[in-house]
Amino acid sequence: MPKKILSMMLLYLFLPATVFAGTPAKVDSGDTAWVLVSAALVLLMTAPGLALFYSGMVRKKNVLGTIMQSFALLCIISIQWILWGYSVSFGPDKLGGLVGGLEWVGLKGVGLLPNPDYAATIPHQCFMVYQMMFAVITPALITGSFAERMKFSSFIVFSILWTTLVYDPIAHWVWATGGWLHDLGALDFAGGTVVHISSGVSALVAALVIGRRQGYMAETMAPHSLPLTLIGAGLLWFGWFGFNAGSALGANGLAVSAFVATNTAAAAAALSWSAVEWLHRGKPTILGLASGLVAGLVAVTPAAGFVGPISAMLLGAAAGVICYFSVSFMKPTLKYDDSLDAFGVHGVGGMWGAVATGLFASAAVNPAGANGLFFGGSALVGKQLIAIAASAAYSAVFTFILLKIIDAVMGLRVAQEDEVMGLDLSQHSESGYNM
Amino acid sequence: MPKKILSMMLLYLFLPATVFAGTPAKVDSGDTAWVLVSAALVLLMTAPGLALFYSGMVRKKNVLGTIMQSFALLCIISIQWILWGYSVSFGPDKLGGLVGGLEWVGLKGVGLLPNPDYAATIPHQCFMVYQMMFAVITPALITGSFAERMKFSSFIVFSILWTTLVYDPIAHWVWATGGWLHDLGALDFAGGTVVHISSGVSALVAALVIGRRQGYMAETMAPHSLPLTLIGAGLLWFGWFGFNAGSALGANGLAVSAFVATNTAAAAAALSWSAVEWLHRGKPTILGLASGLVAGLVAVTPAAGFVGPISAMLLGAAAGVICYFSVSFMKPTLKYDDSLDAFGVHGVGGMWGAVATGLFASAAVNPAGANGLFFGGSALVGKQLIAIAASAAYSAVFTFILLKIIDAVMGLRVAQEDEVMGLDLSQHSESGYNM
Amino acid sequence: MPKKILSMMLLYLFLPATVFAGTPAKVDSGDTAWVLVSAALVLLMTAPGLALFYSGMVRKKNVLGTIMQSFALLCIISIQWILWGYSVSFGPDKLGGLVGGLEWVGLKGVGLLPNPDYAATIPHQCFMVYQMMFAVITPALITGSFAERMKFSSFIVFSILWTTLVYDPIAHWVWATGGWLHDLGALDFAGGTVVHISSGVSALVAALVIGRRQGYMAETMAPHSLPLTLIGAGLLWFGWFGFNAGSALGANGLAVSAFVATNTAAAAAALSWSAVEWLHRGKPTILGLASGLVAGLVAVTPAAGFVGPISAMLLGAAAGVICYFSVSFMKPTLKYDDSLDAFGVHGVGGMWGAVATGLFASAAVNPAGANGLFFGGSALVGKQLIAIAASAAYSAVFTFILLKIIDAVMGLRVAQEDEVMGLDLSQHSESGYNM
Amino acid sequence: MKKIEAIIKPFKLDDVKKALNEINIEGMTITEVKGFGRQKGHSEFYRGAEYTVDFLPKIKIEVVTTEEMALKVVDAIMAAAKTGKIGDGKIFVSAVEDTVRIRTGERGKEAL
Amino acid sequence: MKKIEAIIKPFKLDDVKKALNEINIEGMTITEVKGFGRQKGHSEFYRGAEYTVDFLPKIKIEVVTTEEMALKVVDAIMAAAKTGKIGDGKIFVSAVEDTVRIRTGERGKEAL
Amino acid sequence: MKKIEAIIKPFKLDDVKKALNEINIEGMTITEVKGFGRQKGHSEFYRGAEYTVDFLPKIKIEVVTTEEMALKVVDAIMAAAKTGKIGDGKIFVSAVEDTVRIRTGERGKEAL
Ligand SMILES: Nc1ncnc2c1ncn2[C@@H]1O[C@H](COP(=O)(O)OP(=O)(O)O)[C@@H](O)[C@H]1O
Ligand SMILES: Nc1ncnc2c1ncn2[C@@H]1O[C@H](COP(=O)(O)OP(=O)(O)O)[C@@H](O)[C@H]1O
Ligand SMILES: Nc1ncnc2c1ncn2[C@@H]1O[C@H](COP(=O)(O)OP(=O)(O)O)[C@@H](O)[C@H]1O
Repeated sequence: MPKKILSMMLLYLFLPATVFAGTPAKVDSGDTAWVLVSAALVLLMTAPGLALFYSGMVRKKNVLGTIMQSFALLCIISIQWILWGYSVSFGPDKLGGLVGGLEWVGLKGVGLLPNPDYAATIPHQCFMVYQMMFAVITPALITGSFAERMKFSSFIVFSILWTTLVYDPIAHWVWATGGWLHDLGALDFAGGTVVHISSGVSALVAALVIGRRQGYMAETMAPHSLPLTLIGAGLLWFGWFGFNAGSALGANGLAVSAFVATNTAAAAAALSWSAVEWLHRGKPTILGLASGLVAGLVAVTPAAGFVGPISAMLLGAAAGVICYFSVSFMKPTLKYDDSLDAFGVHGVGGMWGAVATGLFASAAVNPAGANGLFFGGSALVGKQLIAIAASAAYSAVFTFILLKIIDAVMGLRVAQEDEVMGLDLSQHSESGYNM
Repeated sequence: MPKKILSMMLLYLFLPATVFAGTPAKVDSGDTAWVLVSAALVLLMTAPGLALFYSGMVRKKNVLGTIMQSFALLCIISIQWILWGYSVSFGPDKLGGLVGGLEWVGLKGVGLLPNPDYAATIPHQCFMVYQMMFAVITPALITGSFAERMKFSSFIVFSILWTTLVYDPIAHWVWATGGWLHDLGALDFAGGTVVHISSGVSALVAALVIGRRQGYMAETMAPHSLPLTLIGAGLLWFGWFGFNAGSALGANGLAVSAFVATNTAAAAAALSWSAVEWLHRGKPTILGLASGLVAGLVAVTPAAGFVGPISAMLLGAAAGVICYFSVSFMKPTLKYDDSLDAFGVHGVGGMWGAVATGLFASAAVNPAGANGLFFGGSALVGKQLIAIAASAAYSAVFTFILLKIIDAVMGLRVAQEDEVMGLDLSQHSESGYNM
Repeated sequence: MPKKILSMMLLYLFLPATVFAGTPAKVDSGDTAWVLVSAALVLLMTAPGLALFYSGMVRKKNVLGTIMQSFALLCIISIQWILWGYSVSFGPDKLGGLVGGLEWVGLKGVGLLPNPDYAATIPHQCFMVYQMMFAVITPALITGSFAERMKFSSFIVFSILWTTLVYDPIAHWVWATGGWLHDLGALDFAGGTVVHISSGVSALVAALVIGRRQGYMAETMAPHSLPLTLIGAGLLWFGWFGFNAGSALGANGLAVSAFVATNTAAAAAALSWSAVEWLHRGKPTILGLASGLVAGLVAVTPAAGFVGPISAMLLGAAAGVICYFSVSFMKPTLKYDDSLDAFGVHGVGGMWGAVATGLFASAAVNPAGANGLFFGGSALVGKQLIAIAASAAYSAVFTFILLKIIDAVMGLRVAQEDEVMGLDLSQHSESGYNM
Repeated sequence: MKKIEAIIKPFKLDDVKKALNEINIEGMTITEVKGFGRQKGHSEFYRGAEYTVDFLPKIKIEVVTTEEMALKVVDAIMAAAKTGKIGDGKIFVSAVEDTVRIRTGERGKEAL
Repeated sequence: MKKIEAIIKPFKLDDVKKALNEINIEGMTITEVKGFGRQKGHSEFYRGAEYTVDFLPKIKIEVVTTEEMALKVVDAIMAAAKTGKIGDGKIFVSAVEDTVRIRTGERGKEAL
Repeated sequence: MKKIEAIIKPFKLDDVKKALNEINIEGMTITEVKGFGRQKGHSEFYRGAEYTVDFLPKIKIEVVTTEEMALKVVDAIMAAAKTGKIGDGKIFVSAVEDTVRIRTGERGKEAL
């Protein structure tokens, strides 16, 4: 008897209430296959995709410290999401659209039957784990701005707090049933606001609060291994199909449309960045091409499910040019050290993408969307601007407060000699290469 | 009013006519999931797969220039395909099977409902984007032959023209409704003729027209990083499941059969190449094994959907031996500098694969195919030979003409001192490694 | 006439009897798409995933030799599996649950219709090729223990014999219809016993029989390139979704549940390993984090389809701690040279996972499973212990015998000067890097 | 002629180069080397193993110059490479009998 | 005994090795170095940043030989390494007091 | 002062370092170099091509020390680096005129 009671208690502790295995009638196997693949693809974007993209750009002495940040976030946020993150983001709405309740803490009630509020043809846990991967990559994007100088312990504290206090609420606003930007009608197909603006703006704040690297603009800080960066860029492009086309939450026409828009915008932005660079510098660089393709992927993210291929091409081409200027002129002029251009690419690209969604969206592509300015809809742009302003302001303020508190309590930056020695040795007692 | 008219015009410009979102009744979610995944896999083959496979084999000073060629093609052909390439390849037949019409320029009429002429259970755009990835990788294969010495600007001009004038028509001949080789009954499941013979033969012509690298056969030109090449080889194998099994255009028995044949031929060819090398050189090399597996994948490409596993094994084993000889004896004897063996592996392997399809095809595996010589069908081999001869001759002649014109107009090759300095610095002002 | 007879004979030789193409009614496209993707993902785990994970940890002079072992196994076992391995593993039961019969040699009778004994909604060949990838990776895991010193020729002989005599029978016991551990009711969702215990225990025996590397514990044997190892770790995590969630053999709730458990255990183990290391060494290392995540993936493998997310978290967290101690204390104390910790991570982690399945399994998650100790089932743990003991003992004994025979016949280890020179030059006449 | 060989901390290279250019030294050759000395190394951890690394990355600068300039060169390097912390490095001075410029065949001081 | 140190352009290494073998020099040691001199460097671009690279890759060849051979060695290197363009490099000659062959303990000329 | 330059087989470095520490040599600088000599190289195969590699990896150890110690250093290196097989390497001894410790400005023996 006591044994049975114990096991019942454990059952209650360890298991979400409505977990039932097998395939309930409403689960569609093709949609589930696609969203599972997409979740895996978005994981691949963070580790090793983004980890490589970023780590190839730092100096050799920081290669592991940079990779470590992405990998550590994958682990930490995977746990955070299950314990409370998913509930704070997508749980039953509280405070009139501001935040999710704690009803789903520990995945209580998040089972294997579909939750039609979010996705009617895939298990609820499938939606949950797909969304988890977005929560993982968003703080990882920020790491580009404070690369090569942040204390690992402080980084961890910052990331957990940031995800909980900044990412989770913004995700709720935009994507949760009852979220206020969602109800306002602002469109964000796959995370332009939630992922790129929030991380990009926070990255700028972080770069300013933490300060420039020693030797910035005096010493050479050339990428130590562009082949690593290019492997990362390739994996990012590949994974982004999961990010954007997966956001259709099924293997349907909408997913195909988003897939095509994603590919087209990436290609167009890579070419426009390269073209501008060719004109400006006399030669196109491969880091430029890679930066351009990421800028295109960022910009098309909010728009992917609402625009046709030609719109995606124009939107992407503009993204390449805009981000080139932000990285090549704005940053050197204002002299902040956004080391790997997390703001320059994700922040600026994300804002352009959110605006462009307001211009290029077409209800003919996706009846669940709306018509943008170029297709006769005048209301959308305004909503998009509200979404941009709200998420940027909220991210900036909270990131600033968080960093200032952490700095006061435990310090944000490694000691001067540790920065010279590099993060690999000073934070992790390892060397990237022993050749 | 004017605003509405403007928006209508924009609608017309930016959107394919029959785009409708949502999932029409006939779209199968499992098939769509599989073909979307396959399209992503074939993208991964080019970037970073092939980019790494090739770039590990060049000298350190050309690593970025080599990666850049594959990445640039991904961007350029993605746009070319949407603007006119898909229409030239798969658009309504013109000139009695020679070329597609321009009706689908800008994806006009290429929507989200299935086009039963090509694939009855997936959105037409899904077929389009899957085919796009083939158009991307084909010119990228050629780059192996002129590695380490071609001017980047000339390379771009060549690639756009080659894809439009060589790839697109040959794709039409073989795969389009009404294409003359298609109607003849020549079999090419996933691109032996269209992809590998066309690129391989063009590669040979390019190697001859451009000439040998400085120091060829005198200096050491050992691969600078075989680990890069091996990452590439692994990604190529992985991605090739999308290439071959994806060509079933659905997640069905045929896809499974092609998947098994692909894996088996790759394994058999890697082993046979290694075995011959072991006998010939005294040791098996890992670059040999990797070359062999690619040779097997190439050879099984046209056959994948028409042969059983034991046939695939024999076909693959022969491919490893044949390509070993072409690379180890034919090339040094004839003294052309096909730097990374684009002809030796893709051209020769592709021709063997096309012939082998005529030998090993079995209507018991795929009733939509035909019986090859070993299964009692005597007509197929002849048709295969016609397809080989036509595509090889067409590719050779047009590649020759294109290269000669470009050489006259803008030069094909970098200056002598730029070749010594390397493509990375001379064409892109970047270094691969700053260690 | 003779021609027809010849073709009939060839048909018999080359083709499984019941191969029919097309999609029979019972094949589900979504399930097939998911299992095909999963098969490709498990292939990616071996090559390049595991190849990179391992090769980054060896010294520069052995990078190719280490990659080669994984790639060669992919090729060799792909062929072995088709010729006889699948039949020995999954063929009609012989000897009362000990081994499969030879009825399916050469895939005779293994066609494109589902075999409901194994998977009712996907083609039989789809199941076959998915299982192939498990047979490929298992011997590849062992290579970590004898890294940097085994003769390539002996390695090949050992691998073929080991797969046939050790892996294939154990796979039969656990997964085949009629297998004795299967009938006993021992649970192994995705290969804790079959893959990790068998390979891990064999790895320990191999390390002991082959002996320590020259200079072990005297010279520095630091990993030559942790970025390679991290790329590998990322691909392993990504691919493991195919390994574990693919083992549901369909895109259904069970697959989703296994996907979530897999991700959660990996994250928890990476964090617990890092935490223990932080306490013990003063700093968390990235190789530690990567080792921890693999330990978590190993441990959750047998449990993935039977446990909820919170159970997976606890199981994973324990795995990180247990494997940390086995690697950091047990190995140095006992002084065996399990070079890349194949036993310390896969053997120890696999045993813990099998036990943990007996503790955390819940019939509420998977009615086809059973309740573990913590959920009121007292019988399961005992069965799990029997499965562990049987597979460990069988693997140990046969591995020992095999290695001793091979040693006597052809020698296991490279010559002393070849070990100093490295496997790349001595076994393959190639250098990894020519920078 | 004298050859001045200086072993310095890598991050001081730019400063030393500048200091040398200021005294009109316009030729030098550098090599990545590893130094063992009083400067303590560090430990690295790789799973179970702890390795002590006591060869630290250094840069060796070689300048061949005239006797007159030699002292100036030494002083310039000293001033620029100094941090005051252990491991700043050494400067070695030795004799060079002849110098040839490959391009022109010039010898001796002309060739520097 | 003399030590001849030559800084040459990397792609000339094969030629120099051959030239030395022809005059029966059968031992030498080479090092990858970076040179700063009159030869102009180049710019590299990485996103917003432009870096000037003025340390260029060179190969240093060291040959220790007898006084008699020293001149021949210098001439052989000069002939083989020359392109006539700026940056061809330098040859430095200095005295070596003793040489030991580790394997046999031989000293002096025997050890070369 | 003397400079002792030894070219040794890479896997002997640890032994040599220990041998030098035992005779109280506490400073040295090492460089990865490639050596050409009597030791036969090897062939490498890359697809159709066969390359002969006859520059083999070696480590160069440089120790600057007093005249008195020089012989001891040579002997210690010789004993520790010897395998008795071709390719064990060479030791070269030459004069150094001055040494400076950058950190303190000390000169001559003090600086070693
Ligand atoms: N006797 C020596 N011979 C050659 N190189 C030396 C010698 N002593 C020191 N070095 C080099 O100088 C570097 C700095 O020496 P170290 O003793 O660490 O500090 P410091 O320069 O402050 O005395 C060493 O890393 C080594 O490269
Ligand atoms: N004074 C010097 N000391 C040491 N190395 C030098 C000196 N001058 C030149 N070098 C080396 O010689 C190389 C070639 O010199 P440079 O001035 O560029 O051209 P050139 O050899 O034609 O005069 C330099 O890159 C450098 O490595
Ligand atoms: N004359 C020389 N000048 C400079 N380095 C030399 C000379 N002769 C030999 N070496 C170096 O010593 C190494 C060993 O020489 P080698 O002739 O192979 O064998 P051994 O030392 O047994 O005579 C060579 O690889 C080279 O680095």
